[in-house]
Amino acid sequence: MSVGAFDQIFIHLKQWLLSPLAGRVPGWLLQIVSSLLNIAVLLGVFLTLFALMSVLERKILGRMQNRYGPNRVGPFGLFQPVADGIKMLIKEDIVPVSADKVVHFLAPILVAATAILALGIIPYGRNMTPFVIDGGILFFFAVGSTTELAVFMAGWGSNNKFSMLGAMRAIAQMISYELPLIIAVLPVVMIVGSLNPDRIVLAQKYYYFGFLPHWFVLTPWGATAFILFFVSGLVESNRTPFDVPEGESEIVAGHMTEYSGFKYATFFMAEYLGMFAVSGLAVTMFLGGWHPPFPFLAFIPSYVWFFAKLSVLLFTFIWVRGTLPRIRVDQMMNFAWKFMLPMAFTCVISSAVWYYTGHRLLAWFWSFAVIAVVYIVLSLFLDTRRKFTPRTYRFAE
Amino acid sequence: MNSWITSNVWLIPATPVIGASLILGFGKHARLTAAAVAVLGQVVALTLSICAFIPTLHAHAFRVIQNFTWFTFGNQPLRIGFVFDPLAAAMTVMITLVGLCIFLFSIGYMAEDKNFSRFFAYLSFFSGAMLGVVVANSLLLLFVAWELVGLASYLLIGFWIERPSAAAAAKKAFITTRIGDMGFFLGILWLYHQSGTLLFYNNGGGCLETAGFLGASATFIALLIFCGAVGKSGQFPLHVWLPDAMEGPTPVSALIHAATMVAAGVFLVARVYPIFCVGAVNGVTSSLSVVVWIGVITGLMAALIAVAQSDIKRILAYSTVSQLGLMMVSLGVGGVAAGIMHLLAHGFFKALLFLGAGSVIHGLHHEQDIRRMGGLRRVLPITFATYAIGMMALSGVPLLFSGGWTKEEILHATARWPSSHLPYYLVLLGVILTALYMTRQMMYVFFGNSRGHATEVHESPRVMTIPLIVLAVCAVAFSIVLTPAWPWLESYLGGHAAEFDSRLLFQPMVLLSLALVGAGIGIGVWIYHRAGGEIDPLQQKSPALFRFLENKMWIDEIYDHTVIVLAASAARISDWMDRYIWDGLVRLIGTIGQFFGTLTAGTDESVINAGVDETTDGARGFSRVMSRLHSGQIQVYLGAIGLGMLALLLFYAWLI
Amino acid sequence: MNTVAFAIIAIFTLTFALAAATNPRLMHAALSFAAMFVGIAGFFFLLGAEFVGLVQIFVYVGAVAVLIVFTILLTRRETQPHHGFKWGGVIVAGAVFAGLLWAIIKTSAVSIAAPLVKALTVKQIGEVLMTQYVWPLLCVGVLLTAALIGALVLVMEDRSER
Amino acid sequence: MTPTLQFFLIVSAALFCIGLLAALSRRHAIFILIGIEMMLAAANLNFIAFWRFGARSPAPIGVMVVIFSIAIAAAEAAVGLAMVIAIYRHFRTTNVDQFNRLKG
Repeated sequence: MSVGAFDQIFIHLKQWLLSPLAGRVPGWLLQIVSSLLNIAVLLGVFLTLFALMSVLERKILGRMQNRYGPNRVGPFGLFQPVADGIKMLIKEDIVPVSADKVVHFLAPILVAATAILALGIIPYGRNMTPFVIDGGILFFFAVGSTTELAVFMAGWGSNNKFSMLGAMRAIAQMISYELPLIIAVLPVVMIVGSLNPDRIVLAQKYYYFGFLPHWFVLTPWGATAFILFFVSGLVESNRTPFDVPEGESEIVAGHMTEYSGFKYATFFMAEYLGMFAVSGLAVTMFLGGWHPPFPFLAFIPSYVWFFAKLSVLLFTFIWVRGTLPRIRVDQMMNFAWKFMLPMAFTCVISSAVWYYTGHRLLAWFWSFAVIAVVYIVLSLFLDTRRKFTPRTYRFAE
Repeated sequence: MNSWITSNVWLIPATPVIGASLILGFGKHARLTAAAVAVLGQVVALTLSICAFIPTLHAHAFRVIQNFTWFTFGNQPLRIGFVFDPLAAAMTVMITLVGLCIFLFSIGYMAEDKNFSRFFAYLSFFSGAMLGVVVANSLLLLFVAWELVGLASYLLIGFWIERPSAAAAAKKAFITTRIGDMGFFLGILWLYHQSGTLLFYNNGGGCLETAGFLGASATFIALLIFCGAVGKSGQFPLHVWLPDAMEGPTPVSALIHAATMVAAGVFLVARVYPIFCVGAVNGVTSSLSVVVWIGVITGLMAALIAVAQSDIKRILAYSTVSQLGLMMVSLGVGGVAAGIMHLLAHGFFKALLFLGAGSVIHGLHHEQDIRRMGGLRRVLPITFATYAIGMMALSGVPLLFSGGWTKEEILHATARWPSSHLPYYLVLLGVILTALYMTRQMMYVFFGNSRGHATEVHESPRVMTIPLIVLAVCAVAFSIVLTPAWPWLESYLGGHAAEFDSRLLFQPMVLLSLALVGAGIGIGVWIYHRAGGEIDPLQQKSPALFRFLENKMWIDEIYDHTVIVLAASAARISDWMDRYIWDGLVRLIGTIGQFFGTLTAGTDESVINAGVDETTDGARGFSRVMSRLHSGQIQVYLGAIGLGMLALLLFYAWLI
Repeated sequence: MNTVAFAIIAIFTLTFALAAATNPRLMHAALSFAAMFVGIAGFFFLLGAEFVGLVQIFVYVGAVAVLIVFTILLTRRETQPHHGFKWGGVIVAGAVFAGLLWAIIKTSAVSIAAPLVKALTVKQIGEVLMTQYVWPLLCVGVLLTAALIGALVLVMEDRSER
Repeated sequence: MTPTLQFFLIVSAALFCIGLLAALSRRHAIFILIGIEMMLAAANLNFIAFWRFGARSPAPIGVMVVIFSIAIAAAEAAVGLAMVIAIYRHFRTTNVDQFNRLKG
């Protein structure tokens, strides 16, 4: 693989920027500066992406519903987010009287912070991981699990029935789907033998027969785990069809009901950033990170590949949102605990099978067999033709 | 010479058993699956047994055995195994083929039954166990399979458990056969004691190969084993269960109580024949003569009873009994091959007859009384034709039908029996009677004008008629390998080459049997040609005899008034002893115990308790003081812990 | 690892700990409890045990804190309010702290600087966990399962009471 | 200069005592649990500190102990909070002063 100049251009840029400081200031200061640089770039890139995404989503949804999306502000309405941003900024920031001021204030910050932190460990290109942590994946999930607390704070802080209900729902579904999310990652971690994202990406750099990429999504367990991971990701970022927490028709806007102006914008942004983070992790884990799908395409810079894959996933997010209706709470819970979790465990087992039958065609067959058997058995046990359990609002009482 | 399957012959019985367990696994709602699995299992078993059958043709005295140690107690390994020889081969093919036909038939016959799948599970289970009996190379293994067969038959007789009569019949069958099996088991024990092994063939070490050393005890062992055969094959003293077993569904009667299981007794005798032959003086031993006489009595008696029965299935049942008697006779007089040949032929045509009866019953909506049938030959043409073939075969019309040749072989053998000629004549009589009652049945069922509700009669569906046709073809075609002109099967079973000799085709015996059969049929036609109404012509002539036969010679009643009464009274006596003698003793001991109890109790109260009370009082007072400390508030406890920790800290500090 | 970071983390942690211990508003106390655990995780990072720090955040901030706030939520409707403070506890705690402090100061053996060591990778931990500590691991698994079931059984409200 | 083991010990001691304080002087049952968790955290901090400063053994024993203690603490928290809820259902209060059924 030839490391082209374009591929490393950002690295060189950063080094060039840091070069005047080098030697003059103590090491720790240099370190801090470089990480600040990373953070700045990260924020810049992803906020831009967020702006772009927000308008593109509206446009794509519009196309899906046979109408033009926003097309007035700027060329193709591309400046729509700017307009929205300004609107949000100059809106009055209302804080309810009976609200718990501090918590109410802290919640959006915490949400956004966690989302941004989670973005920190994803390798965006060759040597382009902002923060290399040995337990990067664990870091991701540790930070992600903090979101629940933030959401709860939002719900509690704005002392409001709907907010509380929304927060409850959000936390319930996040906790329920966090298990499949994490356990679906385990197979990859087990096979690679490391929690380090860079290692995981590097483990997928080979090609079967020279052209078939060695991505984990191309193995039976990998494919299953990827699907599970993607669905759980949908839930984790409260996207349709799992947007129960902010289902307008049921509870006004969930935990964001009492938020207005910039805080609301922050929530909005945090949701999108979370989406980016989950998709990025999915790309890293299953879709071979920044590796090109075919060896002869290696001349295209690695980060391009990463963002290409990322945008495919994001488009899928939007597509799903444009396609599927909202799902009922209890059905969602049933699905999590009765189907997703066992399937995730099955993925672990089948990856173990794969590992111990030596990654050959036989291994492929066996690990597939394991998954197939469990899938069939599961679908026999909880056949959806029988109605799900009568709906009970555990968290609404 | 021995292919893969002959050395893994255990697969043949294993297949249906696996099928049965699968069916039970699927649950009662998977009806189609159940039938499919059962039939598939039969097909596989049939293919396997044919594959195993082929190599046995090429070699004379072919025999493959595979033995292994089941378990070891003390230093004695208990070895069991499987054997595959012409006898087993012929039996397996017959059982699987007939079984397949009957399975197919019962798909149609049991179509409306709610326990369809359970039925097929039992059926497959039975066929597996039966095959196990056939291929067992150890008397113990054979006994196990034998009991499993018995269990299957019990389950299937009582299949319509909601009918009290069926339940009673099942119980009767089970218990009656148990009586025989008890003897069988004693025989096994005795044999093991004598020969030290239960393997039939073990390269010269098996109990059959060393049967010569058994000596005088061989007679008794043989007789004890024969008890088992008597029980299973419904021979004279223990035949009472077989007619009642007709309470089960007709396919069951066809498979178990006509074709296979009841033949197991004959098969058993043939299998352990060497033990019967120990110390034979020109082919006659006391045990064998017992077999002969039992067979003769059974055959004749059953034939007589069959003449006066009015239930279509019961008639067939009694004919089965008498045919089994015939086989026993032929075994007894030394015509082993003849007996087995008759067993095989009988398997085909009796299954055919039963299925025909089943088809008739099905067509008449479960009407079984022949007096209410009649004129069905127009309504049920296929059934009629096949049934006629079966009837011919059973009554032994020579030259063309399989039954004829085998019967003649048996007659030959019986005629050659040195010790007495009475069995021969009695068998001849039996032949006439057989022809007679079959004719009677035919006249009643298919000829004359229809009585009873012949209105909504319908021919059975294809799935039922095709097995009939197949079996009919078998019953005819089978005769080819049976002709004395080319006694292929006989030599195959005997293990010597067969040579064609057309002179043997026509012998006096042919004419004789022709005459007998003709006589039988003729009498039948003459008596019953205008059979009609409730009154049987025979009944008009001699009511007493007819009633005597109709009530099966009152054998059940005799048992009721002898055996059952004895058992009951014995039970009553033991009950009385239990009540008054043993119980009294127990009570006496009890009172003594009570006396001592009161004694010790007194001392307890006055002496020991006082001391204990004092101590407990002290303890209670102390604890009352201590329990002041327990505020029940967790934080106080926590604080105490903290202070304790502080104290420890200071203590250590002081130590340093 | 330098003293500045240590001081910052220590102040952060102890402040939030005190807040958690004394704040009369339950929810704030619980949240500062969570924050305190972030601080402790920071200590772990400082001490070169990233894995444990991450696990700490994962378990406490992600799970235990949520549990606690949920419990607070479910037990909100109090029959009688109970504010007020037991000063006995303060005295005991203070005494214990004094004792410990004195002991720590007094022992000179603990005033040592950290030796330079290479970082502990997750891989090492995993290997040790899977070889040497596999039985304890299994036992902990069983314990967690038992705790899960026990907790469920405890809070399972029987429909009869409603 | 870099912080010595002493600092860490002092911090964890302070943490421990704050936990003790919470457990002893708050009336709300949940606070007792919070205090216990704090004390456990202090203990964990000690373990890690000693592991870091003490003589290195091939097996990271301190880390192991902390991992297990975290797991056990989680279990303890789950059961404890469940008990709090159960008690609340029964007494309609979480004031530990009311729970003196065991008073002798």
